[in-house]
Amino acid sequence: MAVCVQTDDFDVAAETEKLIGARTDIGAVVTFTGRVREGEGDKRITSMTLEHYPDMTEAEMSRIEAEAHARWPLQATTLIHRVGELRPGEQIVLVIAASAHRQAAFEAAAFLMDFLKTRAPFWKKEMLLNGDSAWVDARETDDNAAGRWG
Amino acid sequence: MAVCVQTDDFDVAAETEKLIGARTDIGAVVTFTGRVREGEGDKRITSMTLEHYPDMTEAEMSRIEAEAHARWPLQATTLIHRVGELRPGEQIVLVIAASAHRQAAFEAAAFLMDFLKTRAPFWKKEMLLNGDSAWVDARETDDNAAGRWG
Amino acid sequence: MTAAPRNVRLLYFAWVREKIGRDAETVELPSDVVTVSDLVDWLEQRGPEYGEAFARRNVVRAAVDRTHVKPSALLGTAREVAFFPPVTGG
Amino acid sequence: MTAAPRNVRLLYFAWVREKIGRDAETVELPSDVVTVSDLVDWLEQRGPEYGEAFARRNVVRAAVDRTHVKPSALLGTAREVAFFPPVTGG
Repeated sequence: MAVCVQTDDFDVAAETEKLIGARTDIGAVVTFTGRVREGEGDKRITSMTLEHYPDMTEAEMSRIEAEAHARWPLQATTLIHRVGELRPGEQIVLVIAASAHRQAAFEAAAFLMDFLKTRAPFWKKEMLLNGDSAWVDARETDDNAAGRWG
Repeated sequence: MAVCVQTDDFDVAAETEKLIGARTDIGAVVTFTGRVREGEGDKRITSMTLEHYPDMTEAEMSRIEAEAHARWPLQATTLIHRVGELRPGEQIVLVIAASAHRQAAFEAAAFLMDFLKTRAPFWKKEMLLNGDSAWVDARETDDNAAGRWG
Repeated sequence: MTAAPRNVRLLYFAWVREKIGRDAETVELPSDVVTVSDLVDWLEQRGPEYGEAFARRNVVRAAVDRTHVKPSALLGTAREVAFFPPVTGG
Repeated sequence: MTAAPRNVRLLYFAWVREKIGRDAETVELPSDVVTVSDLVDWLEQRGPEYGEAFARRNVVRAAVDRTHVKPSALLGTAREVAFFPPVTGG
Protein backbone atom coordinates (compact mmCIF):
# COMPACT_ATOMS: atom_id res chain seq x y z
CA MET A 1 0.00 0.00 0.00
CA ALA A 2 1.33 3.38 -0.95
CA VAL A 3 -0.16 6.86 -1.05
CA CYS A 4 1.62 9.92 -2.39
CA VAL A 5 0.88 13.59 -3.11
CA GLN A 6 3.51 15.22 -5.27
CA THR A 7 4.21 18.05 -7.70
CA ASP A 8 6.46 15.86 -9.86
CA ASP A 9 5.19 13.68 -12.65
CA PHE A 10 4.98 9.90 -12.09
CA ASP A 11 6.10 6.96 -14.21
CA VAL A 12 3.33 4.35 -14.41
CA ALA A 13 5.74 1.56 -15.39
CA ALA A 14 8.16 2.34 -12.56
CA GLU A 15 5.32 2.51 -10.04
CA THR A 16 3.92 -0.81 -11.27
CA GLU A 17 7.36 -2.42 -11.06
CA LYS A 18 7.84 -1.02 -7.56
CA LEU A 19 4.47 -2.47 -6.51
CA ILE A 20 4.77 -5.90 -8.10
CA GLY A 21 8.42 -6.67 -8.76
CA ALA A 22 8.93 -10.43 -8.97
CA ARG A 23 5.70 -11.36 -7.16
CA THR A 24 4.02 -14.44 -8.61
CA ASP A 25 0.75 -14.24 -6.66
CA ILE A 26 -0.68 -11.40 -8.74
CA GLY A 27 -2.85 -12.34 -11.71
CA ALA A 28 -4.41 -8.98 -12.51
CA VAL A 29 -3.11 -5.43 -12.48
CA VAL A 30 -5.40 -2.50 -13.28
CA THR A 31 -4.00 1.00 -13.62
CA PHE A 32 -5.98 4.19 -13.99
CA THR A 33 -4.25 7.36 -15.16
CA GLY A 34 -6.10 10.68 -15.18
CA ARG A 35 -4.80 13.35 -17.55
CA VAL A 36 -5.44 17.04 -18.17
CA ARG A 37 -7.62 17.55 -21.24
CA GLU A 38 -7.30 20.66 -23.35
CA GLY A 39 -11.02 21.29 -23.30
CA GLU A 40 -14.50 20.15 -24.04
CA GLY A 41 -16.95 21.84 -26.38
CA ASP A 42 -15.82 25.45 -26.84
CA LYS A 43 -13.73 25.65 -23.67
CA ARG A 44 -9.93 25.65 -24.12
CA ILE A 45 -7.62 25.58 -21.14
CA THR A 46 -3.97 26.56 -21.03
CA SER A 47 -3.26 25.03 -17.63
CA MET A 48 -4.86 23.69 -14.50
CA THR A 49 -3.83 24.32 -10.89
CA LEU A 50 -4.48 21.69 -8.26
CA GLU A 51 -4.81 22.91 -4.69
CA HIS A 52 -5.13 20.54 -1.75
CA TYR A 53 -5.37 20.36 2.06
CA PRO A 54 -1.91 19.07 2.85
CA ASP A 55 -2.47 17.78 6.38
CA MET A 56 -5.64 15.96 5.42
CA THR A 57 -4.90 14.71 1.90
CA GLU A 58 -2.66 11.75 2.54
CA ALA A 59 -4.72 10.73 5.58
CA GLU A 60 -7.89 10.72 3.48
CA MET A 61 -6.18 8.85 0.64
CA SER A 62 -4.97 6.24 3.14
CA ARG A 63 -8.50 5.85 4.50
CA ILE A 64 -9.81 5.36 0.95
CA GLU A 65 -7.07 2.81 0.27
CA ALA A 66 -7.75 0.92 3.51
CA GLU A 67 -11.45 0.81 2.64
CA ALA A 68 -10.63 -0.79 -0.74
CA HIS A 69 -8.46 -3.41 0.97
CA ALA A 70 -11.31 -4.17 3.37
CA ARG A 71 -13.75 -4.68 0.48
CA TRP A 72 -11.64 -6.67 -2.01
CA PRO A 73 -8.83 -9.24 -1.77
CA LEU A 74 -6.04 -6.97 -3.02
CA GLN A 75 -2.37 -7.84 -3.10
CA ALA A 76 -1.19 -4.26 -3.49
CA THR A 77 -2.37 -0.76 -4.35
CA THR A 78 -0.78 2.58 -5.24
CA LEU A 79 -2.43 6.02 -5.17
CA ILE A 80 -0.54 9.04 -6.49
CA HIS A 81 -2.06 12.48 -6.95
CA ARG A 82 -0.22 15.49 -8.30
CA VAL A 83 -0.70 19.08 -7.15
CA GLY A 84 0.43 22.43 -8.55
CA GLU A 85 0.20 23.64 -12.12
CA LEU A 86 -0.39 21.10 -14.88
CA ARG A 87 -0.75 21.56 -18.65
CA PRO A 88 -2.99 19.69 -21.10
CA GLY A 89 -1.66 16.20 -21.75
CA GLU A 90 0.01 15.98 -18.33
CA GLN A 91 -0.81 13.21 -15.88
CA ILE A 92 -2.83 14.12 -12.76
CA VAL A 93 -3.60 10.96 -10.86
CA LEU A 94 -2.56 7.30 -10.79
CA VAL A 95 -4.30 4.36 -9.18
CA ILE A 96 -2.91 0.84 -9.37
CA ALA A 97 -4.81 -2.17 -8.01
CA ALA A 98 -3.24 -5.63 -8.06
CA SER A 99 -5.12 -8.80 -7.18
CA ALA A 100 -5.18 -12.53 -7.90
CA HIS A 101 -8.21 -12.08 -10.17
CA ARG A 102 -9.37 -9.37 -12.51
CA GLN A 103 -12.77 -8.57 -11.03
CA ALA A 104 -11.30 -7.42 -7.72
CA ALA A 105 -8.61 -5.38 -9.50
CA PHE A 106 -11.12 -3.65 -11.80
CA GLU A 107 -13.66 -2.95 -9.08
CA ALA A 108 -11.08 -1.72 -6.59
CA ALA A 109 -9.48 0.63 -9.13
CA ALA A 110 -12.89 2.10 -10.06
CA PHE A 111 -13.82 2.40 -6.37
CA LEU A 112 -10.52 4.13 -5.53
CA MET A 113 -11.06 6.66 -8.33
CA ASP A 114 -14.70 7.29 -7.37
CA PHE A 115 -13.67 8.02 -3.79
CA LEU A 116 -10.58 10.04 -4.73
CA LYS A 117 -12.94 12.20 -6.80
CA THR A 118 -15.48 12.71 -4.02
CA ARG A 119 -13.53 12.45 -0.74
CA ALA A 120 -9.88 13.45 -1.19
CA PRO A 121 -9.42 17.20 -0.59
CA PHE A 122 -8.20 18.40 -3.99
CA TRP A 123 -9.58 21.33 -5.99
CA LYS A 124 -8.92 22.17 -9.64
CA LYS A 125 -8.78 25.65 -11.06
CA GLU A 126 -8.65 26.01 -14.83
CA MET A 127 -6.81 28.82 -16.63
CA LEU A 128 -8.70 29.43 -19.85
CA LEU A 129 -7.27 30.46 -23.20
CA ASN A 130 -9.30 33.71 -23.04
CA GLY A 131 -7.50 34.74 -19.83
CA ASP A 132 -10.27 33.83 -17.40
CA SER A 133 -9.82 31.30 -14.65
CA ALA A 134 -12.47 29.23 -12.96
CA TRP A 135 -12.74 26.64 -10.24
CA VAL A 136 -13.98 23.34 -11.61
CA ASP A 137 -17.46 22.47 -10.36
CA ALA A 138 -17.96 19.12 -8.69
CA ARG A 139 -19.80 16.81 -11.04
CA GLU A 140 -23.01 15.22 -9.90
CA THR A 141 -22.01 12.15 -11.89
CA ASP A 142 -19.01 11.74 -9.56
CA ASP A 143 -21.26 11.70 -6.49
CA ASN A 144 -23.52 9.22 -8.24
CA ALA A 145 -20.52 7.06 -9.13
CA ALA A 146 -19.31 7.06 -5.52
CA GLY A 147 -22.84 6.37 -4.30
CA ARG A 148 -23.10 3.07 -6.17
CA TRP A 149 -20.66 1.38 -3.75
CA GLY A 150 -23.24 1.55 -0.94
CA MET B 1 -7.02 0.73 -32.45
CA ALA B 2 -4.43 -1.99 -32.33
CA VAL B 3 -4.59 -5.75 -31.85
CA CYS B 4 -1.55 -7.98 -31.54
CA VAL B 5 -0.75 -11.65 -30.83
CA GLN B 6 2.90 -12.21 -30.00
CA THR B 7 5.35 -14.50 -28.22
CA ASP B 8 7.46 -11.58 -27.00
CA ASP B 9 6.77 -9.70 -23.80
CA PHE B 10 5.19 -6.25 -23.99
CA ASP B 11 6.05 -2.95 -22.31
CA VAL B 12 2.91 -1.33 -20.85
CA ALA B 13 4.51 2.13 -20.71
CA ALA B 14 5.72 1.97 -24.32
CA GLU B 15 2.32 0.74 -25.52
CA THR B 16 0.56 3.52 -23.62
CA GLU B 17 2.93 6.11 -25.05
CA LYS B 18 2.39 4.70 -28.55
CA LEU B 19 -1.37 4.95 -28.07
CA ILE B 20 -1.57 8.39 -26.49
CA GLY B 21 1.59 10.32 -27.29
CA ALA B 22 0.93 14.05 -27.06
CA ARG B 23 -2.86 13.80 -27.36
CA THR B 24 -4.71 16.29 -25.16
CA ASP B 25 -8.23 14.93 -25.67
CA ILE B 26 -7.77 11.92 -23.38
CA GLY B 27 -8.75 12.32 -19.73
CA ALA B 28 -8.71 8.69 -18.62
CA VAL B 29 -6.48 5.74 -19.41
CA VAL B 30 -7.21 2.31 -17.95
CA THR B 31 -4.76 -0.54 -18.43
CA PHE B 32 -5.31 -4.17 -17.54
CA THR B 33 -2.36 -6.54 -17.36
CA GLY B 34 -2.90 -10.26 -16.82
CA ARG B 35 0.00 -12.22 -15.34
CA VAL B 36 0.86 -15.87 -14.76
CA ARG B 37 0.35 -16.81 -11.11
CA GLU B 38 2.46 -19.52 -9.51
CA GLY B 39 -0.56 -21.32 -8.14
CA GLU B 40 -3.64 -21.29 -6.00
CA GLY B 41 -4.29 -23.47 -2.97
CA ASP B 42 -2.00 -26.53 -3.23
CA LYS B 43 -1.38 -26.25 -6.98
CA ARG B 44 2.07 -25.03 -8.07
CA ILE B 45 2.85 -24.45 -11.71
CA THR B 46 6.26 -24.21 -13.31
CA SER B 47 5.05 -22.78 -16.61
CA MET B 48 1.99 -22.24 -18.77
CA THR B 49 1.67 -22.77 -22.52
CA LEU B 50 -0.76 -20.65 -24.50
CA GLU B 51 -2.07 -22.16 -27.73
CA HIS B 52 -4.25 -20.23 -30.16
CA TYR B 53 -6.02 -20.43 -33.51
CA PRO B 54 -3.77 -18.15 -35.54
CA ASP B 55 -6.05 -17.38 -38.46
CA MET B 56 -8.98 -16.59 -36.20
CA THR B 57 -7.36 -14.92 -33.19
CA GLU B 58 -6.62 -11.43 -34.49
CA ALA B 59 -9.91 -11.32 -36.39
CA GLU B 60 -11.82 -12.17 -33.21
CA MET B 61 -9.81 -9.66 -31.17
CA SER B 62 -10.58 -6.97 -33.76
CA ARG B 63 -14.29 -7.82 -33.56
CA ILE B 64 -14.17 -7.51 -29.76
CA GLU B 65 -12.34 -4.18 -30.05
CA ALA B 66 -14.82 -2.82 -32.63
CA GLU B 67 -17.69 -3.84 -30.36
CA ALA B 68 -16.15 -1.82 -27.50
CA HIS B 69 -15.78 1.24 -29.74
CA ALA B 70 -19.44 0.88 -30.76
CA ARG B 71 -20.56 0.79 -27.11
CA TRP B 72 -18.37 3.51 -25.54
CA PRO B 73 -16.86 6.82 -26.69
CA LEU B 74 -13.25 5.63 -26.80
CA GLN B 75 -10.31 7.63 -28.12
CA ALA B 76 -8.01 4.64 -28.46
CA THR B 77 -7.59 1.01 -27.47
CA THR B 78 -4.83 -1.59 -27.50
CA LEU B 79 -5.17 -5.37 -27.14
CA ILE B 80 -2.07 -7.54 -26.88
CA HIS B 81 -2.10 -11.26 -26.08
CA ARG B 82 0.95 -13.43 -25.74
CA VAL B 83 1.22 -17.07 -26.85
CA GLY B 84 3.80 -19.77 -26.24
CA GLU B 85 5.43 -20.77 -22.95
CA LEU B 86 5.20 -18.34 -20.03
CA ARG B 87 6.51 -18.64 -16.48
CA PRO B 88 4.97 -17.40 -13.22
CA GLY B 89 5.27 -13.64 -12.93
CA GLU B 90 5.28 -13.13 -16.71
CA GLN B 91 2.74 -10.94 -18.44
CA ILE B 92 0.05 -12.65 -20.55
CA VAL B 93 -2.36 -10.03 -21.78
CA LEU B 94 -2.65 -6.25 -22.02
CA VAL B 95 -5.72 -4.13 -22.60
CA ILE B 96 -5.56 -0.33 -22.75
CA ALA B 97 -8.69 1.82 -23.04
CA ALA B 98 -8.42 5.60 -23.39
CA SER B 99 -11.38 7.96 -23.24
CA ALA B 100 -12.31 11.51 -22.30
CA HIS B 101 -13.89 10.28 -19.05
CA ARG B 102 -13.11 7.51 -16.63
CA GLN B 103 -16.36 5.57 -16.70
CA ALA B 104 -16.06 4.73 -20.39
CA ALA B 105 -12.39 3.76 -19.96
CA PHE B 106 -13.10 1.49 -16.97
CA GLU B 107 -16.14 -0.16 -18.50
CA ALA B 108 -14.52 -0.69 -21.89
CA ALA B 109 -11.39 -2.23 -20.35
CA ALA B 110 -13.50 -4.63 -18.26
CA PHE B 111 -15.65 -5.46 -21.29
CA LEU B 112 -12.60 -6.12 -23.47
CA MET B 113 -11.17 -8.49 -20.86
CA ASP B 114 -14.49 -10.31 -20.35
CA PHE B 115 -14.76 -10.91 -24.08
CA LEU B 116 -11.10 -11.80 -24.58
CA LYS B 117 -11.64 -14.44 -21.87
CA THR B 118 -14.77 -15.92 -23.45
CA ARG B 119 -14.45 -15.30 -27.22
CA ALA B 120 -10.81 -15.06 -28.32
CA PRO B 121 -9.48 -18.51 -29.27
CA PHE B 122 -6.69 -19.02 -26.73
CA TRP B 123 -6.16 -22.10 -24.54
CA LYS B 124 -3.91 -22.42 -21.52
CA LYS B 125 -2.11 -25.58 -20.47
CA GLU B 126 -0.40 -25.62 -17.10
CA MET B 127 2.79 -27.56 -16.37
CA LEU B 128 2.63 -28.51 -12.71
CA LEU B 129 5.50 -28.80 -10.27
CA ASN B 130 4.74 -32.53 -9.81
CA GLY B 131 5.36 -33.17 -13.52
CA ASP B 132 1.71 -33.34 -14.59
CA SER B 133 0.21 -31.00 -17.12
CA ALA B 134 -3.41 -29.99 -17.50
CA TRP B 135 -5.54 -27.81 -19.74
CA VAL B 136 -7.11 -24.99 -17.77
CA ASP B 137 -10.88 -25.36 -17.48
CA ALA B 138 -13.04 -22.46 -18.60
CA ARG B 139 -14.43 -20.69 -15.56
CA GLU B 140 -18.15 -20.29 -15.24
CA THR B 141 -17.48 -16.91 -13.62
CA ASP B 142 -15.94 -15.73 -16.92
CA ASP B 143 -19.10 -16.63 -18.83
CA ASN B 144 -21.15 -14.86 -16.18
CA ALA B 145 -18.89 -11.82 -16.43
CA ALA B 146 -19.28 -11.69 -20.20
CA GLY B 147 -23.03 -12.23 -19.87
CA ARG B 148 -23.53 -9.06 -17.85
CA TRP B 149 -22.91 -6.86 -20.91
CA GLY B 150 -26.18 -8.03 -22.50
CA MET C 1 -28.17 -34.13 -60.34
CA THR C 2 -25.36 -34.87 -57.87
CA ALA C 3 -23.90 -32.18 -55.57
CA ALA C 4 -20.23 -31.40 -56.11
CA PRO C 5 -17.90 -32.97 -53.50
CA ARG C 6 -17.42 -30.69 -50.53
CA ASN C 7 -13.89 -30.66 -49.18
CA VAL C 8 -13.62 -29.06 -45.77
CA ARG C 9 -10.52 -28.35 -43.73
CA LEU C 10 -10.95 -29.42 -40.11
CA LEU C 11 -8.84 -27.91 -37.33
CA TYR C 12 -8.54 -29.12 -33.74
CA PHE C 13 -7.19 -27.23 -30.76
CA ALA C 14 -6.11 -27.89 -27.17
CA TRP C 15 -7.45 -31.15 -25.69
CA VAL C 16 -9.68 -31.78 -28.72
CA ARG C 17 -6.48 -31.85 -30.77
CA GLU C 18 -4.74 -34.11 -28.25
CA LYS C 19 -7.62 -36.61 -28.11
CA ILE C 20 -8.01 -36.81 -31.89
CA GLY C 21 -4.25 -37.03 -32.28
CA ARG C 22 -3.84 -34.50 -35.06
CA ASP C 23 -4.19 -30.77 -35.46
CA ALA C 24 -5.82 -30.69 -38.91
CA GLU C 25 -7.18 -32.79 -41.74
CA THR C 26 -9.17 -32.32 -44.93
CA VAL C 27 -12.33 -34.40 -45.37
CA GLU C 28 -14.94 -34.80 -48.07
CA LEU C 29 -18.38 -34.34 -46.54
CA PRO C 30 -21.31 -36.60 -47.46
CA SER C 31 -24.31 -34.67 -48.70
CA ASP C 32 -26.35 -35.49 -45.58
CA VAL C 33 -23.91 -33.61 -43.36
CA VAL C 34 -25.69 -30.28 -43.20
CA THR C 35 -25.00 -28.78 -39.77
CA VAL C 36 -22.03 -28.63 -37.42
CA SER C 37 -23.85 -31.16 -35.28
CA ASP C 38 -24.18 -33.52 -38.27
CA LEU C 39 -20.44 -33.16 -38.84
CA VAL C 40 -19.71 -34.23 -35.27
CA ASP C 41 -22.04 -37.26 -35.65
CA TRP C 42 -20.22 -38.20 -38.85
CA LEU C 43 -16.75 -37.76 -37.31
CA GLU C 44 -17.70 -39.93 -34.33
CA GLN C 45 -18.25 -42.86 -36.70
CA ARG C 46 -14.72 -42.55 -38.06
CA GLY C 47 -12.93 -43.86 -34.98
CA PRO C 48 -12.79 -44.01 -31.20
CA GLU C 49 -10.48 -40.97 -30.98
CA TYR C 50 -13.30 -38.79 -32.30
CA GLY C 51 -15.73 -40.42 -29.90
CA GLU C 52 -13.43 -39.50 -27.07
CA ALA C 53 -12.88 -35.94 -28.26
CA PHE C 54 -16.61 -35.31 -28.61
CA ALA C 55 -17.74 -37.35 -25.59
CA ARG C 56 -18.68 -34.16 -23.80
CA ARG C 57 -20.73 -32.90 -26.75
CA ASN C 58 -22.04 -29.78 -25.12
CA VAL C 59 -18.53 -28.73 -24.06
CA VAL C 60 -16.75 -28.76 -27.44
CA ARG C 61 -17.13 -25.48 -29.35
CA ALA C 62 -16.96 -24.85 -33.07
CA ALA C 63 -16.01 -22.08 -35.45
CA VAL C 64 -17.00 -22.08 -39.12
CA ASP C 65 -14.70 -20.07 -41.33
CA ARG C 66 -13.21 -18.47 -38.20
CA THR C 67 -16.48 -17.35 -36.64
CA HIS C 68 -17.96 -18.89 -33.49
CA VAL C 69 -21.12 -20.88 -34.26
CA LYS C 70 -23.73 -23.04 -32.52
CA PRO C 71 -24.07 -26.80 -33.19
CA SER C 72 -27.18 -26.09 -35.25
CA ALA C 73 -25.23 -23.81 -37.64
CA LEU C 74 -25.38 -24.76 -41.31
CA LEU C 75 -22.08 -25.71 -42.93
CA GLY C 76 -23.16 -24.35 -46.33
CA THR C 77 -20.05 -23.70 -48.39
CA ALA C 78 -17.73 -23.59 -45.37
CA ARG C 79 -14.08 -24.18 -46.14
CA GLU C 80 -12.77 -24.44 -42.57
CA VAL C 81 -14.37 -25.85 -39.44
CA ALA C 82 -12.52 -25.76 -36.11
CA PHE C 83 -13.34 -27.68 -32.93
CA PHE C 84 -11.97 -26.69 -29.55
CA PRO C 85 -12.71 -26.55 -25.81
CA PRO C 86 -14.15 -23.38 -24.27
CA VAL C 87 -11.48 -20.72 -24.57
CA THR C 88 -9.28 -19.89 -21.57
CA GLY C 89 -7.14 -16.96 -22.65
CA GLY C 90 -6.87 -13.54 -21.10
CA MET D 1 -17.90 27.82 36.40
CA THR D 2 -16.80 29.31 33.09
CA ALA D 3 -15.71 27.10 30.19
CA ALA D 4 -12.06 27.54 29.15
CA PRO D 5 -11.63 29.62 25.97
CA ARG D 6 -11.68 27.43 22.87
CA ASN D 7 -9.17 28.45 20.26
CA VAL D 8 -9.79 26.82 16.90
CA ARG D 9 -7.69 27.01 13.78
CA LEU D 10 -9.85 27.67 10.71
CA LEU D 11 -8.65 26.75 7.22
CA TYR D 12 -10.19 27.79 3.91
CA PHE D 13 -9.62 26.24 0.49
CA ALA D 14 -10.31 26.99 -3.18
CA TRP D 15 -13.08 29.57 -3.76
CA VAL D 16 -14.00 29.61 -0.07
CA ARG D 17 -10.43 30.83 0.56
CA GLU D 18 -10.67 33.36 -2.27
CA LYS D 19 -13.98 34.80 -1.07
CA ILE D 20 -12.88 35.08 2.56
CA GLY D 21 -9.58 36.52 1.44
CA ARG D 22 -7.32 34.44 3.67
CA ASP D 23 -6.28 30.83 3.89
CA ALA D 24 -6.30 30.42 7.67
CA GLU D 25 -7.01 32.14 10.96
CA THR D 26 -7.31 31.26 14.63
CA VAL D 27 -10.51 32.25 16.43
CA GLU D 28 -11.82 31.96 19.97
CA LEU D 29 -15.23 30.33 19.89
CA PRO D 30 -18.12 31.58 22.07
CA SER D 31 -19.60 28.87 24.24
CA ASP D 32 -22.84 28.80 22.26
CA VAL D 33 -21.04 27.67 19.09
CA VAL D 34 -21.57 23.94 19.41
CA THR D 35 -21.87 22.53 15.90
CA VAL D 36 -20.20 23.19 12.55
CA SER D 37 -23.41 24.89 11.49
CA ASP D 38 -23.26 27.19 14.56
CA LEU D 39 -19.70 28.08 13.58
CA VAL D 40 -20.83 29.12 10.09
CA ASP D 41 -23.63 31.25 11.58
CA TRP D 42 -21.10 32.92 13.86
CA LEU D 43 -18.59 33.52 11.05
CA GLU D 44 -21.28 35.09 8.87
CA GLN D 45 -21.75 37.83 11.48
CA ARG D 46 -18.07 38.74 11.31
CA GLY D 47 -18.12 40.34 7.87
CA PRO D 48 -19.55 40.33 4.35
CA GLU D 49 -16.70 38.18 3.02
CA TYR D 50 -17.91 35.29 5.19
CA GLY D 51 -21.46 35.90 4.08
CA GLU D 52 -20.34 35.61 0.50
CA ALA D 53 -18.25 32.49 1.11
CA PHE D 54 -21.11 30.72 2.85
CA ALA D 55 -23.94 32.13 0.69
CA ARG D 56 -24.46 28.69 -0.81
CA ARG D 57 -24.64 27.04 2.59
CA ASN D 58 -25.44 23.56 1.39
CA VAL D 59 -22.52 23.61 -1.04
CA VAL D 60 -19.65 24.41 1.35
CA ARG D 61 -18.19 21.30 2.99
CA ALA D 62 -16.36 21.01 6.30
CA ALA D 63 -13.73 18.84 7.92
CA VAL D 64 -13.13 18.74 11.65
CA ASP D 65 -9.64 17.72 12.63
CA ARG D 66 -9.08 16.51 9.06
CA THR D 67 -12.15 14.31 8.84
CA HIS D 68 -15.18 15.08 6.64
CA VAL D 69 -18.22 15.99 8.75
CA LYS D 70 -21.83 17.09 8.31
CA PRO D 71 -23.05 20.57 9.35
CA SER D 72 -24.67 19.03 12.42
CA ALA D 73 -21.34 17.63 13.67
CA LEU D 74 -20.31 18.72 17.16
CA LEU D 75 -17.13 20.76 17.42
CA GLY D 76 -16.26 19.33 20.84
CA THR D 77 -12.56 19.85 21.47
CA ALA D 78 -11.75 20.29 17.77
CA ARG D 79 -8.47 22.08 17.09
CA GLU D 80 -8.85 22.54 13.33
CA VAL D 81 -11.92 23.15 11.19
CA ALA D 82 -11.62 23.46 7.41
CA PHE D 83 -14.20 24.83 4.95
CA PHE D 84 -14.04 24.14 1.23
CA PRO D 85 -16.10 23.53 -1.92
CA PRO D 86 -16.97 19.98 -3.00
CA VAL D 87 -13.71 18.33 -3.96
CA THR D 88 -12.74 18.06 -7.63
CA GLY D 89 -9.54 16.02 -7.69
CA GLY D 90 -8.88 12.78 -9.50
